[in-house]
Amino acid sequence: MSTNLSERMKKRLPVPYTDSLPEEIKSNLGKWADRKFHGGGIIEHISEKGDHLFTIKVGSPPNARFSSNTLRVFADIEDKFGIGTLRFTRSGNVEFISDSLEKSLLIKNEIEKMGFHAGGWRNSLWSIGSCTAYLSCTTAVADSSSITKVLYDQFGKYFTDEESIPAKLRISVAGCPTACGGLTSDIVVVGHYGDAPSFDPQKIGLCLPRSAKALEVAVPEVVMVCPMKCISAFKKDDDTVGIQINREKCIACGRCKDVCDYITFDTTKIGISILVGGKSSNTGRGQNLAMVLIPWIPISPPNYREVVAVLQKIIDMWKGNAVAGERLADYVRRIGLREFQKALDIPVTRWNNTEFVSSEFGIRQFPVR
Amino acid sequence: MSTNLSERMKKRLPVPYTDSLPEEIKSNLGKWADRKFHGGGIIEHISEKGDHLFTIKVGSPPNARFSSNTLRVFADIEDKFGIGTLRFTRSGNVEFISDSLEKSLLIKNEIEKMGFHAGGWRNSLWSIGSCTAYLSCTTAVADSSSITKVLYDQFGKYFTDEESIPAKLRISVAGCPTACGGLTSDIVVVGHYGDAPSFDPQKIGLCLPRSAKALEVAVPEVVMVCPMKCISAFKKDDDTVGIQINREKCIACGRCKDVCDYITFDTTKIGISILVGGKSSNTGRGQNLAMVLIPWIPISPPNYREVVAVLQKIIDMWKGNAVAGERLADYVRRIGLREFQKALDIPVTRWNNTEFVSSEFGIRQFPVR
Amino acid sequence: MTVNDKDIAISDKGAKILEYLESGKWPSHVTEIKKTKYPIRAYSSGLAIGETQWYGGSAKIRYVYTGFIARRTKDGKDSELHFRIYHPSGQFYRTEMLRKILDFSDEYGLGLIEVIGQTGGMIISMNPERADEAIDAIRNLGTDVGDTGDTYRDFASCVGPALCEYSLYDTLQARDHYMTYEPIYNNLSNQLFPFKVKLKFSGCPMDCARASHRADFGFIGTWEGSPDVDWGLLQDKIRKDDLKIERLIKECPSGAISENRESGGIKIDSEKCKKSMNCIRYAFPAIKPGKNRKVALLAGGNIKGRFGPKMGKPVSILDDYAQAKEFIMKIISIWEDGSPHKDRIGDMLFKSGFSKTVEAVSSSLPTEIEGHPTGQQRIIASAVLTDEEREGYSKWVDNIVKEYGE
Amino acid sequence: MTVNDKDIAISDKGAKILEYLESGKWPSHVTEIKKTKYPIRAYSSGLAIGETQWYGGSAKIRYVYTGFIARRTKDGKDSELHFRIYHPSGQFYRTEMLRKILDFSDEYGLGLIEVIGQTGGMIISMNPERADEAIDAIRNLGTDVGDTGDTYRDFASCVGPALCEYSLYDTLQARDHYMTYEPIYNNLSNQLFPFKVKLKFSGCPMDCARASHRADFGFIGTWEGSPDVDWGLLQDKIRKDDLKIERLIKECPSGAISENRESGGIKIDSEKCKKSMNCIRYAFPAIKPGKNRKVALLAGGNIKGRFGPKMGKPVSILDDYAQAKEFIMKIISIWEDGSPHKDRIGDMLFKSGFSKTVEAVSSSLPTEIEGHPTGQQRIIASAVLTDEEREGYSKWVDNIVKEYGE
Ligand code: SRM
Ligand code: SRM
Ligand code: SRM
Ligand code: SRM
Ligand code: SF4
Ligand code: SF4
Ligand code: SF4
Ligand code: SF4
Ligand code: SF4
Ligand code: SF4
Ligand code: SF4
Ligand code: SF4
Repeated sequence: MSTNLSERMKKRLPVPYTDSLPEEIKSNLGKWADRKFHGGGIIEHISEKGDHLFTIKVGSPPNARFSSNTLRVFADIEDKFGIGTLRFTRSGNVEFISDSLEKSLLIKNEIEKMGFHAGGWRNSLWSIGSCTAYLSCTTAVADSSSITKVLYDQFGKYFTDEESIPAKLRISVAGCPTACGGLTSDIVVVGHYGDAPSFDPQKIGLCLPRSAKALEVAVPEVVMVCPMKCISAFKKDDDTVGIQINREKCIACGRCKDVCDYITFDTTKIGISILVGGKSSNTGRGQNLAMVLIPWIPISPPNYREVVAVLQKIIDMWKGNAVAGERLADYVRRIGLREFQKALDIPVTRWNNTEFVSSEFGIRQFPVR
Repeated sequence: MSTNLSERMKKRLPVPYTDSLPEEIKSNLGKWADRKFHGGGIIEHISEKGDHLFTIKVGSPPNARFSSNTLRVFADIEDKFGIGTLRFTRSGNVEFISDSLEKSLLIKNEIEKMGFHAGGWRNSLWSIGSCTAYLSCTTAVADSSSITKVLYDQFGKYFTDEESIPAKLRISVAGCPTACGGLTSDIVVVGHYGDAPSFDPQKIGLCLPRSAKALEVAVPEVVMVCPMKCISAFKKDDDTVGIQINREKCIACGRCKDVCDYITFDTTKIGISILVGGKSSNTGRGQNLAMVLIPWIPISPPNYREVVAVLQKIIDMWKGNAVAGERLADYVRRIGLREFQKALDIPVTRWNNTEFVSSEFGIRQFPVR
Repeated sequence: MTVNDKDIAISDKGAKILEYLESGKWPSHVTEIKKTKYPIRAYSSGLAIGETQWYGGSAKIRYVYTGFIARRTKDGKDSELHFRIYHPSGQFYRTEMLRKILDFSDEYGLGLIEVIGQTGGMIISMNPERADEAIDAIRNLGTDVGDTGDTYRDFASCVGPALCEYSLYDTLQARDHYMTYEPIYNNLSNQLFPFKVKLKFSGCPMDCARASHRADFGFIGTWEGSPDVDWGLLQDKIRKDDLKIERLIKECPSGAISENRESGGIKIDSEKCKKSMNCIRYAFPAIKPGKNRKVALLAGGNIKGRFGPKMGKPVSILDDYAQAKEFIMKIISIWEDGSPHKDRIGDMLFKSGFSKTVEAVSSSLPTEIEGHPTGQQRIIASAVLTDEEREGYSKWVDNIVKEYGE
Repeated sequence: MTVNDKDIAISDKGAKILEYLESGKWPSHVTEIKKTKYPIRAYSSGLAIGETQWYGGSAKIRYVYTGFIARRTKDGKDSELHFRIYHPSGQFYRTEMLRKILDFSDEYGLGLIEVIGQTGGMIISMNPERADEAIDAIRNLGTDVGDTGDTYRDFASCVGPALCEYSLYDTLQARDHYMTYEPIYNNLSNQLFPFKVKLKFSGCPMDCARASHRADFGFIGTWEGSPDVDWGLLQDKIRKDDLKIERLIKECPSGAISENRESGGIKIDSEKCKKSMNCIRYAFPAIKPGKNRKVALLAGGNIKGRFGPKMGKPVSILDDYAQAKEFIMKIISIWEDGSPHKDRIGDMLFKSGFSKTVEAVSSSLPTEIEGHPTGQQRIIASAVLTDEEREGYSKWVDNIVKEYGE
């Protein structure tokens, strides 16, 4: 280790990025003039200089988790048939790069032998993004990785183009309402408690100031983070601090648990919510955050039959009714979430009902039906 | 005066309202079943009991200002031909009430002899609302009452149905950006300084704390009210308080002057802004605040030729292009303010350009043209 | 120019302007004012100089703190004082009563009246010397001064049931009800709020009282479901060619009306109707507001405040206007607690987040109002469900699971 | 059941679940993990119990404050630690370099890698014992740990010019540029902010980097005017029936495209085009992004924060991505000053009023971005005009006055 401490605090960044590029790309930077989609995950990139490169997109295991073993075999394959360069996509897939269609097909063949699949461009399932969840996350409610595995088993057919869909489909699965994958996917599956928290009366003290005097100068963090102001701290008779949770107002967001491990939830009420209509691309109707289609359904690991069935139902509805090229997000917005819910016969409660936005002053004022 | 002080602080309210109603109305409260518009400001109200009452709407002078003299004559006319009851409308007009069409026409005749006009229902100019301005207001910039007079002289033809317009038209004139008439009229004319304020360095002290020590505990009101945070207070060498005004950020809203008479503006730059597209009624496209069509034009009292010409231009454009029954506000929203501006060839600057609303997160993100 | 010359120049210019303002077809405020004791010099020199001549003044009225405004001119030569007086709800005056007010205005004032201000008061220009005794005189007439300062202002209502066939609730009684509601009534003289508070009452979505924008709390009559159709009358009108179905359909802004040969020619989709009143005003009384009457409660409207103009935003659909009292009191107490001077209630709601604040105190209100059905949907992934809700969703999902085999 | 029995039951149940997760067609994370030293018991018992087994842990890495996360299981039996490592922009690896990383992972870690996380880091599970020395080892490979804590996180860019024909600016260089910008670079180890800060760079409106939602500051390539049409190529495509004009017109969401027989079959209204890329992806390379290239700057996106999910909102249209530096630093300093822990930048903007705050510090930015042309117009009646602006309006009004006679 460096003996100079301030040196150790300085980060070593992998810049400039051009150092990591193979010559074939460096010399064509910004010069890509056209591309052809050959299906099965293969894109041919044609540069204005006349060069051709082929990328092969390979789907990752859930949470993009690989053993060093597997990646080493990937490197070998790439060295044999490619240009000696791999990349990881923004969405967790692996791209092999080669300089001919023939070699690309050989790469595809190799990875398929290993049990992997190539696919996922244009009108197909591009990826199912999963967060870490039970693999190392402290705030996970449901295990997104295993849900993702089951969903991929079922919907892999849309990735490999075995079955067609009207447009790009992007699914995200998150273990808790933090939703590390974000809300701009066509379908977002989010694990949550479905119930208000309690706490371990002994251990909760570890998240609170020792003496009630501290309350005079500061609000304990676990109180402060609650967006609904459900948690209040008070002075106990022995001058230590206690808290109370107002269960009526809670939305089970888990922010309190984010900052204190001794907040606990009744795990028998765990479920997942399903949101639809998100996208970040400006195509069609443009960007949109996903909206709550159904706020809660139970889950049954390890086959998660409820999640699989509901997602299949959603996709079938979309397949059956969308215009060609219309993303699920655009379709839902075209017909309206309400209509979509009606068509699926989903019960509507305060949780998946139309909501106000905090400062939507000035819209048409008489919405009573 | 009452000798009991707390008694004097108690208000004497004119309740219940039924005490002020004539029998003809009291007995028909809530029983009006139909109405007929006879033109010229006359409505026939038909009750389910079979009673008929007629109201005659008479336009008021600007700012609804009457001498007691004139009102006394009105009372005489009403006693002669009506049911002995007058009312003042929410928009400052006077309604005579009678029990036959014949008498209504007599009333109309009488008030016309006095120089007044009856009119203003359905597809017509209903009123031009004016605030007090130079008549007694301290923050007035332009004199709304005289502008209103000139506008009425020009547009009275739309009140009396001499000339037709596509739908209801409501105009408001305000002497300053406070806009006491509100922003839900089809056309809103607002006087403003068009420039940032200065202050009288001597007298400004009267609006500030005497000693700079006060700054440690409180922000002077004239500093606090500025929505753009343009005004700052500082300690002067002699321990009194001084202020500075950042002219760059000022929007000439006049809030500083609202709370301090010694804030001054350069009166040569006074002008009026014209907003269009406001309405409070839920008809057509529903309620809307008026939007800035043109942020400033000069004014030339007493004929205010610029204001008159521009408003005539706006009305002509509307008359020529609106669908029957379409209010100016609905028409502007249908074609978009931008198109409206284009059609009138109005220069667009940062002041009448499209604006963001503070929390409009999440709309289509690439509006560059 | 000497000071005197300048004064004369102003005075001449002013006189010419006044003259101009007395010409023209429309009744002139100048002509009216000239018949009164109002110091017209202050107005004409304002016009000549191009600047209002008024500064805040002061007045001696014992133990009365709201309802009048005192002015003096910048040169100190004139002063003026006016009363803002409560109209009875609806602003009806039997001529007898009106004459009493006119006498009052001549005796204690300048004989000049703004018959109704933008807020809703009757503004009577007074003789400052006699203002104190005038208070007692106006009270003897059964009304009072009010409507200024950081307190409840005059409330306003449309003419409603007194003359209007659309009226969906008694707007006049509603105004009386809130003006006399003790916690409000007891505060009419206090200036303890951060800023003013206004309530307005419109009987139907035409919103003749402008309750949607010019009131901190607006009440607007509405209904649930479709407009109410008298099929017989409607067919009559169609037969007589008084009414065109195409126009009905075309003018409905929500696409709720469609043709339907069987039931009288049209069909109205109650889910779609936005209460625009378009069909109603065209086909009245064959089409009327619906029978399931409600009152929409809006909050946060105002013209300026800290963040500029705002439309009021819907809070709830009431069964009865009186249901909003607790809610209003709670909102006001939050506002009173935490807001700086000149922040209107809408500003406070804007800063703290409208729905958050409103939801926190809306327990006393009936059904929550629904938003626009345009994508403004819930995006918060988590929820605390009741056992009932949980069961509902579980049942639904069981069916789906069955449909897709296990 | 004794404690031991319970443990065994959990372990059995866990094993069955793992087995299930290794079946099925898609590559299994469990199969991968089983090839590594990762304590799979922690995962399987989590699945069996239905609860994550991880609590926050602690680690000893000297003078390194961001970039790793330590965990321990609730029962104290296992611990884990992972590094979040900076990818080079674009995430390209020559196999030689990749093998070095794999060796590193085997030597100092568990041989398990999440190749790219949602933010953009490479997550390598470590052996906690060797974490300290591993820091030096990873640095020797030319990269480092980063991307945790209340500081700048890993920035992310789409593949941009390295492979994509749509790319409107160099997203990879942009990421390098901001990561190495001194005021940012110097803070990568400090946890002094109220919460995390993320920047994301997408080369075009497809937004493959999700810069519109998952970044406090998003940069998205765009252009001014119409898409760029190669008319010859377009006619070729039409002639060959590769392309249908009707589809082009139908798929344009802004109605900007219309038929035009003269000029190559279509006409594009530059004022209307919303940069949806629909025509471009369909007709490429006959239709390409426009030539007047710009970068849209968005602010305030995030997933949770205090007020829940937010889309980033457009702030400005830059000529060059580097133009946003001053603006970003100013916004961050306001946020740093006044925000409580766990308020993201979007929360601060939400609370303080987006446009107010943004306008106050946007002087360093070029043209202000335009909003939706839907009625969201200026409603503030007053304005401080420059003499030039005043002249423009005066001239305009003179014409109108002439038109209507004086
Ligand atoms: C590789 C990747 C960028 C990266 O830096 O890693 C990428 C690269 C391209 N994207 Fe993307 N997109 C990538 C993630 C995304 C995402 C983010 C995501 O999925 O999480 C989005 C937006 C998210 C969303 O769902 O809204 C995205 C929205 C698009 C779209 C718009 C699709 C639509 O219908 O809305 C296109 C255009 C299209 O498919 O026609 C597009 C098109 C492209 C193409 C294929 C350009 C084209 O059509 O000619 C780019 C190919 C470059 C190449 O060969 O490497 N890319 N693209 C990402 C691959 C993800 C993966 O592994 O599946
Ligand atoms: C008298 C008055 C209420 C009052 O309490 O004083 C009133 C009373 C009526 N209004 Fe109003 N409106 C009155 C101010 C308003 C206002 C406020 C304003 O103008 O400042 C509005 C909303 C403001 C706006 O511009 O959006 C208003 C929007 C309407 C509308 C909707 C017009 C539209 O096309 O959007 C109607 C319906 C119509 O005209 O077809 C309406 C219709 C009516 C009718 C004529 C009902 C009808 O059509 O059968 C009511 C007649 C009752 C009567 O005979 O006394 N009333 N009405 C107000 C007369 C003002 C005046 O002196 O001109
Ligand atoms: C007299 C009146 C105009 C008129 O001739 O109709 C009026 C006159 C003044 N208004 Fe107003 N406002 C009048 C109705 C309104 C309305 C209309 C309403 O209530 O429906 C509004 C908009 C609605 C609202 O409250 O938002 C209104 C919004 C204001 C404001 C901005 C309040 C805000 O939200 O920020 C101010 C400024 C202030 O109070 O600081 C203001 C201030 C003023 C002052 C007190 C300014 C001043 O100190 O000189 C004006 C006194 C003039 C005077 O003494 O001659 N006036 N003012 C109206 C009251 C008479 C009445 O009781 O009927
Ligand atoms: C590892 C990763 C998920 C993954 O497997 O891809 C992840 C994992 C965690 N995220 Fe995240 N987030 C990850 C990307 C994201 C993203 C995506 C992005 O950056 O584009 C987001 C949404 C974007 C955003 O910032 O808004 C995200 C929004 C959060 C939040 C909510 C932040 C907020 O706005 O309130 C939290 C909660 C917090 O920090 O308090 C959070 C918290 C967490 C914690 C630290 C929770 C905890 O203490 O256990 C998770 C640690 C899991 C672990 O150690 O195993 N994570 N997190 C991602 C980071 C790896 C990487 O560097 O690539
Ligand atoms: S979404 Fe929740 S469970 Fe998943 S990694 Fe993020 S914080 Fe953990
Ligand atoms: S789960 Fe969220 S809403 Fe409920 S108490 Fe915790 S922080 Fe508050
Ligand atoms: S709009 Fe301005 S000038 Fe007119 S009365 Fe109100 S405050 Fe005075
Ligand atoms: S006019 Fe308005 S913006 Fe300008 S300094 Fe005064 S209060 Fe501030
Ligand atoms: S608001 Fe409705 S009820 Fe009241 S007067 Fe106007 S039209 Fe009639
Ligand atoms: S009230 Fe308006 S929205 Fe409702 S049906 Fe009639 S026209 Fe349509
Ligand atoms: S955002 Fe645009 S430039 Fe970047 S990879 Fe996606 S399509 Fe290509
Ligand atoms: S980019 Fe999109 S909006 Fe623009 S012309 Fe093409 S299809 Fe239309």
